Amino acid sequence: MKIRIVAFGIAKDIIKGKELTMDLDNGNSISAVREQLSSIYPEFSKLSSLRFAVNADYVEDSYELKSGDELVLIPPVSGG
Amino acid sequence: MKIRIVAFGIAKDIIKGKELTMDLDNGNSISAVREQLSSIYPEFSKLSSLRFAVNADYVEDSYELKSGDELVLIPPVSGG
Amino acid sequence: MQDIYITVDKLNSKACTEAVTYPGAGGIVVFVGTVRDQTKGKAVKHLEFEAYEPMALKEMQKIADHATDKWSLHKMVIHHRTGLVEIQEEAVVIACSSAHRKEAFEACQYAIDTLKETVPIWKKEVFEDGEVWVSAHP
Amino acid sequence: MQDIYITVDKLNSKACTEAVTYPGAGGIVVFVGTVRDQTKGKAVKHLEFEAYEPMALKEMQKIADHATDKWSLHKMVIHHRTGLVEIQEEAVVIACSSAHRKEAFEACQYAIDTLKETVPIWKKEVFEDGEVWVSAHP
Repeated sequence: MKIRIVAFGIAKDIIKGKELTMDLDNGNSISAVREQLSSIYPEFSKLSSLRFAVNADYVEDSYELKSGDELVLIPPVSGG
Repeated sequence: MKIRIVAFGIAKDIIKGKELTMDLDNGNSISAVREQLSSIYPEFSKLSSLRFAVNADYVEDSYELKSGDELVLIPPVSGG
Repeated sequence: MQDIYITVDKLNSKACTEAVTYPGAGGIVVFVGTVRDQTKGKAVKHLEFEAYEPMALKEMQKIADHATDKWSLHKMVIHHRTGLVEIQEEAVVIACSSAHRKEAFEACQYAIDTLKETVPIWKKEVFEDGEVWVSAHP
Repeated sequence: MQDIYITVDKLNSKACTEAVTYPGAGGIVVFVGTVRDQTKGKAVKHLEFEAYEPMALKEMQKIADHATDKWSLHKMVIHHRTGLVEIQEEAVVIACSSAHRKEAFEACQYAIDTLKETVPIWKKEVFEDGEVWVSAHP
């Protein structure tokens, strides 16, 4: 499955862009995406945290992506 | 000794005025004044508390009044 | 603007907030006490505040000094109104600023709690059918 | 005025305070987060805030709803600014009102603490010689 990934904050700097489309090689779970991303962009492992959101809600690592889901990378937030 | 007493809040209602001058019969301590006041105005015993200030500072019951001290009655405060 | 202030005029919480703002502020906390329209279900027409002003200012200053010292504040401002205050109007404003927000929250709460215990200001609730000095009796 | 709001324009803490004022209010607590001029001793030129806006609004609304419910608030308003924010300008304003002040203090502190943990907004500190996404690295 192909998935569209949107980045904010430092995640944009890491993927050098606002968006990327990724072929999921090892399954459709968030943990699979996390692994794949970290192997392509080792910078992600250096962050304090990396969370994921689908359709504007946080999702757990066990979440299984469905076709059409918009996956958003949430590096450590720092509002306020 | 004669002492001038200034009242605020409900203490004004109790002594029916802003000020009174009292002859101290039983000594010059605040506790003596407290006793004398309560015997003249029993309403004071019904208050949640009654504190005293001399020259704009709280004083303890053991404080000995000096001639010229301005004694202020501080019924329960309720600012804010 | 004076930091510690008692006035019969309307208070200005915005001016108090601005007065504590500074370039190193990490957090500004402002408490505004407004006049409630009822007490224990009984409608209040308005409040009347009376202050023993020289002592009230002194006690307010003590609170601000202690809070500034204890919580390493940049600044604390305490303004209290006296006289007739209408429903919903500001009766007290306490603003403080600090490099860290937790300190500002604690200091502001300490200030209003202590003000209500030590500052010689009295509040009379005026009802349709009478009036009562607040907290006077147990 | 909207209760939950993200804007590139200047915030208005006074309007937020007024928005939560009501005749039954016993206490109004306002938190204002302003931009600090330095971080760990290093001079900051200004900040840049970026938000994942639909989700940020949703998370801010969750905070306001939870706080309103848990501390029986009358109302909570949360405004956050994005884009370039200058030193000393307001980056976030949280205002809430309640019949009892203790609840308003707790709710306001919960709201800013939680906002900093869950709301997808990112802050970049811009220095003379570079820029850093705040909290990105351990």
